[in-house]
Amino acid sequence: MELVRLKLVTIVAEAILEKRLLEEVRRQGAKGYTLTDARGEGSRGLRTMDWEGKNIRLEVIVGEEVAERILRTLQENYFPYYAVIAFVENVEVVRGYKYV
Amino acid sequence: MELVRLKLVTIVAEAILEKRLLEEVRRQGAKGYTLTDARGEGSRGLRTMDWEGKNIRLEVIVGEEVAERILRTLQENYFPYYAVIAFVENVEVVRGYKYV
Amino acid sequence: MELVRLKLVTIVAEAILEKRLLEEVRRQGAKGYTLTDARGEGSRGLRTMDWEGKNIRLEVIVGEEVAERILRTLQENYFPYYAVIAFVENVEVVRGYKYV
Amino acid sequence: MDISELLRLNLLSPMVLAFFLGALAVWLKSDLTFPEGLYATLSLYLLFAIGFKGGVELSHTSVQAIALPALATLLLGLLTPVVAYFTARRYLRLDEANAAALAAHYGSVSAVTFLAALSFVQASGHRAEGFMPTLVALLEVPGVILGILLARRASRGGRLGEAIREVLTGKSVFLMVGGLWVGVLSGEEGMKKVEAFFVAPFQGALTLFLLELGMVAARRLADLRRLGVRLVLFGMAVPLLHGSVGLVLAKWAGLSLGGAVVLATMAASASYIAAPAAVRLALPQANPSLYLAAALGVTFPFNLLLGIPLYYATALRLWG
Amino acid sequence: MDISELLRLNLLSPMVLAFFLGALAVWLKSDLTFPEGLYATLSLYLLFAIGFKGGVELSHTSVQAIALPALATLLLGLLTPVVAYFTARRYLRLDEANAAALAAHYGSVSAVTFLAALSFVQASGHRAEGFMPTLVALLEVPGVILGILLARRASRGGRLGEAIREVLTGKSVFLMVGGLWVGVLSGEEGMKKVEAFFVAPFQGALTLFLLELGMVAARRLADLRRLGVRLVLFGMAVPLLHGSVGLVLAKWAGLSLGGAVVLATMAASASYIAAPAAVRLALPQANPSLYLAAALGVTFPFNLLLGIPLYYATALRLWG
Amino acid sequence: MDISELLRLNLLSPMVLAFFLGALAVWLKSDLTFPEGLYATLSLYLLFAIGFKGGVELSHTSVQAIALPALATLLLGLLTPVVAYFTARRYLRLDEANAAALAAHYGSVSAVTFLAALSFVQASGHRAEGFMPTLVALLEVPGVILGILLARRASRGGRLGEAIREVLTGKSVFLMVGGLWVGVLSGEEGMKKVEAFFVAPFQGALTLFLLELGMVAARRLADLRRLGVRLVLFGMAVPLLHGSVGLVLAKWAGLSLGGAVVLATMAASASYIAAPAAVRLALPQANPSLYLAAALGVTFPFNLLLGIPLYYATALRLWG
Ligand SMILES: Nc1ncnc2c1ncn2[C@@H]1O[C@H](COP(=O)(O)O)[C@@H](O)[C@H]1O
Ligand SMILES: Nc1ncnc2c1ncn2[C@@H]1O[C@H](COP(=O)(O)O)[C@@H](O)[C@H]1O
Ligand SMILES: Nc1ncnc2c1ncn2[C@@H]1O[C@H](COP(=O)(O)O)[C@@H](O)[C@H]1O
Ligand code: NA
Ligand code: NA
Ligand code: NA
Repeated sequence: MELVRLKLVTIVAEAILEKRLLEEVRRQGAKGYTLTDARGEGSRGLRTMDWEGKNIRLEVIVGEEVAERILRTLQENYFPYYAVIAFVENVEVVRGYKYV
Repeated sequence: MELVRLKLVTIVAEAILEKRLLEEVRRQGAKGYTLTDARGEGSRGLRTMDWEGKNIRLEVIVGEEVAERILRTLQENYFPYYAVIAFVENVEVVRGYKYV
Repeated sequence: MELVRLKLVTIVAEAILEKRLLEEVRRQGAKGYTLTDARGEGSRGLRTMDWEGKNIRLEVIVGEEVAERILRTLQENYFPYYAVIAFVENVEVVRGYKYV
Repeated sequence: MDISELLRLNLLSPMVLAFFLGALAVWLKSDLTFPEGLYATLSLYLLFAIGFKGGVELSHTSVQAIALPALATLLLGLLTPVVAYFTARRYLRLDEANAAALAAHYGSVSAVTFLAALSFVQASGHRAEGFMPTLVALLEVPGVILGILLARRASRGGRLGEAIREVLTGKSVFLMVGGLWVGVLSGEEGMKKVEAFFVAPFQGALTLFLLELGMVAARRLADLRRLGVRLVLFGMAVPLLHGSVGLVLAKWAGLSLGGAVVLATMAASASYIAAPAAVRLALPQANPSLYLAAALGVTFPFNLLLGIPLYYATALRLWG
Repeated sequence: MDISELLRLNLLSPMVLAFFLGALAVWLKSDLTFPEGLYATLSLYLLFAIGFKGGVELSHTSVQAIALPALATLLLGLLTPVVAYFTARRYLRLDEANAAALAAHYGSVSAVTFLAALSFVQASGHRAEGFMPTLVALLEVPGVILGILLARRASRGGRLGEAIREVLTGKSVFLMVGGLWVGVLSGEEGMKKVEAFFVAPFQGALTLFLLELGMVAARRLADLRRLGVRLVLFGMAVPLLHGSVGLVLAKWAGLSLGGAVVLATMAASASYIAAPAAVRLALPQANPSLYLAAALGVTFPFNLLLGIPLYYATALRLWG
Repeated sequence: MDISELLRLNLLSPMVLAFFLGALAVWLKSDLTFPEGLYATLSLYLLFAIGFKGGVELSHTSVQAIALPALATLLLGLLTPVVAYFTARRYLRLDEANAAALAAHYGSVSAVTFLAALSFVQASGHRAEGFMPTLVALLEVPGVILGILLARRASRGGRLGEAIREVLTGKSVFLMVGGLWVGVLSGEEGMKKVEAFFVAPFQGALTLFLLELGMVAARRLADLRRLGVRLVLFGMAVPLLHGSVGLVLAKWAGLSLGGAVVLATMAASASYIAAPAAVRLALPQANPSLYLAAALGVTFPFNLLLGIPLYYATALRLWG
């Protein structure tokens, strides 16, 4: 089994940001992503209308450096204005070299 | 990058418990939550009707103590009666001080 | 609190594989699973039609050995033909003895 | 039209056929699934539409006309859970919680079975009173509450008030009663505006719904095999009992033959939309396989296939 | 039919009642929820259907007939955001970003309010010009863009072009304008084919939509309490202002009484479908609670209940 | 009505226009998306409704009337995949798996193209036999199975039986054949009950479906550019070939002009609902971009725009 140790970055954000966040993570070097629809509450309550969907939960598996770049962009350009949460975990990925 | 080490508690439970579980985690000290719809099987098979939805997958990011309180409540008040699974991971959270 | 250290195996794959993957993980020894609908992109772009749904995100909590067996099967029988990603994490599970 | 002809018509309606088609899908292990949300959408639509039609009818019904039938319905709502409870305790030898769970289901009403009865009556050339959907809303609630009350000793104290609140504000009851009020207030004027959405396509939407329901029911059959033949018998005897009581009370309340068959069917039916959710929350220690398999796997198809024609045949004698 | 009768009819239509039923659901803490996707499906359907009907009408409207009304609509699209902006700055003492966000909302149009006005006018025995839905599509866009322009200094530079692009290709505008073109090109022939889907069930679908909208609006009421009474006054004064301007321009453009009431209502209404999304992306520093509470929590029910009959009563004088 | 007029009518139907509107949405990078579940809901509805209407028609068709046309359809189901397979091998120089995958798609049938042909024929004043939907169900399956058989050497052994099982119980085939049975058994009586849901709104629902399909197809165009001009030619030549064979067999089977055009179109169309799923599971080594781009990106619009009028013009000669 060829397991590679990588970072799993999970971002939960208001659904309206979907397009922008996908571009963002791609620009920072992510090779792929997985996205699920979610709902939730945090410090900022409800935000836009349901017509735009609610929250998205975006997962990207990346190397350590890319992970850091993604988090930094989020912190600078999204955290001040939008409802976003982001966190990182260590995961072991099958054929992980594909994703860095 | 200000990453704070916190606990990610994930709870999968029958959808009918949504309202109660959200109150529960809030009461134990969670500042927010993220919820996705899920389906699944475990030791107890299907439970209520589809009209009530199926399973929910509830994630809360909390400090160690709150995590423990949540798990204890689950074990005492929900595990004996309902289909629930719960587990904890370590995650590093951007601006994590907001969530404790 | 009786927390047991187990493996959380997450598999993201094209939705059409749902039935087969569920059989597969069961055959390798998983006692349950949790499944959410997801979408995503990776190295292989879009694959089948939306009518079949998109991606699924399958989580199984298992012991170390079963985790390994599952990953090996995936690598041999699915990775060459289908769009799949799989990774493992350590989690602490309430009443974890139920799942091994 | 004679009864065998009516039976054929009943069996061969698109709704009933769709139910069996759904069961067949499970049996053949087809990968047919309903998209998430479609089942909920159809339920929402059907419940609101039933309530709305009932409300519009009610808006031109006098209090006198409905007073006795409403009383009869309330009596049914009190009697049938008790009958079901003691039958379950004695005959099935269930503990209090499980018997109470069954009581809640058999004490309230299945909206789809109600609709099947209405179609049957129409096809047979009779006519049920316009306010029947009002009675459905009336019968939906007390059974569930009484069931929970019966289990009070069994339940782990406390939460009774919460449970009743949850039944009353639960989406099924809320939609049906809410639709009723919208119907009462907007009347025929309102009906004209939304008829093409809530009335004309109704039976077609019901057909799709039954396709899914057939799949759900078929998945319950495995449970049924495990739970045994006594439960099957229970699921057929209780409707017959309740149906008879329904006919008697309908006669007493002065309903027409058509209305009587519908009321009897309502009494005979077991809820599988509102009751399961309420019971799951209020009586978590009761076994859901038990009550879902009985209500959906036995009683629902039993009423659809045999129950309704039987209540009709009996009513023909009583009213003849 | 006198005005009190019309008011009753307006209040007791299934759509308006459904809106309040939705609010009641929230208030009673019912667990009623719409399945994910149903709200989006209904929006999609309603927007496309509005556009399509407008297009079919347009396909047999001469350029002369629509030229002046279209000009009047464009003028409204330029005037109303400016009025709303300065009212918000002066009276609410908001910063530039928040005032601009409100301007964008009150400068564009609420499709549902438009439809309510259309029904009201029909019920009162008048008739609006067939091309009114065309004007809705025309009024939807400029308000949002002007609002964003007004906030340009406030916004953190750059993204203006992107924001305008996002409004124009945003799904709300795209569906309505797209439906319009499909309607124009396929004309009456096309209408015959799809009438039973896009026209007949329309008001019923709108009823379901309003049930959900009532729930969304009620959840905003908490925000409203926090934001204070000045915002409530703003949410009622601005529509009256805009409605008056709308009537004057309608007169100038030679619209019929029916068309004038509908155009006034369009001007008076605040968008809560296209605008919020566009504003959230272009002006993230504006507070969404503010503009959603005002548009959906105050102005929408205000127009539904009082605004439309008022514009009608005023028009009766002006056209009488 | 002359052909240019028919062509115009065909192009300007709401369905065809919606398809191009969907493509435009992708091209303009609009954020228009269909809520999860709506596409699946519409597919489910359309497939069941097609089957149901076919079944009701079948319920009053004699065996003699349908025997020869059914035989012709089966022959098409055997011939067309073989033709497609060898064309793909020779002309596109594909390996066995990919050629077989294309064969499976071109050997079965696209329900939406079928419906477009039906509308076209009606608009031209002709009439297709009532049992045509029955033939669709008949043509849906053999192509897929034969395709998989053709690839047997290519496929990694084993799973053939499983694959055939999966086609037969797959949701597309199951819904269409299931709807057919419901229609046959419930007949005109059943039709009356559910007409307002399964028949009247059908073309409108199809319009929404095509809006989404246009988006899916447009996303395939990038693939197409990569795969090259030979695939585009293949996607237009094969329908012409199959359409001609279809006309000849229709003549032989004694179908009317209307029926012949529809049968030819069925033969000429390539499945993009049932076939892709079956092929993906049975022939995972085949490249989905290839067969989806060809079937949905080339052949579907080709038939919609040019194919159907061409088969009609040819039929006019043959039947004239
Ligand atoms: N403590 C938490 N645990 C899990 N998810 C959270 C938490 N706080 C916030 N979220 C998610 O992040 C989104 C934005 O949070 P906020 O910016 O705090 O409003 C919320 O809608 C939730 O989905
Ligand atoms: N081993 C497992 N791995 C992942 N999810 C599980 C597992 N076991 C149970 N679940 C989830 O937890 C829910 C309740 O499980 P149970 O109480 O065992 O019926 C199931 O419906 C699944 O969604
Ligand atoms: N780097 C990544 N991070 C997260 N999810 C991914 C990543 N790469 C691929 N995926 C998911 O795995 C699926 C299959 O990937 P692939 O086989 O690379 O096409 C995609 O559709 C995504 O949902
Ligand atoms: Na009952
Ligand atoms: Na306005
Ligand atoms: Na074909």
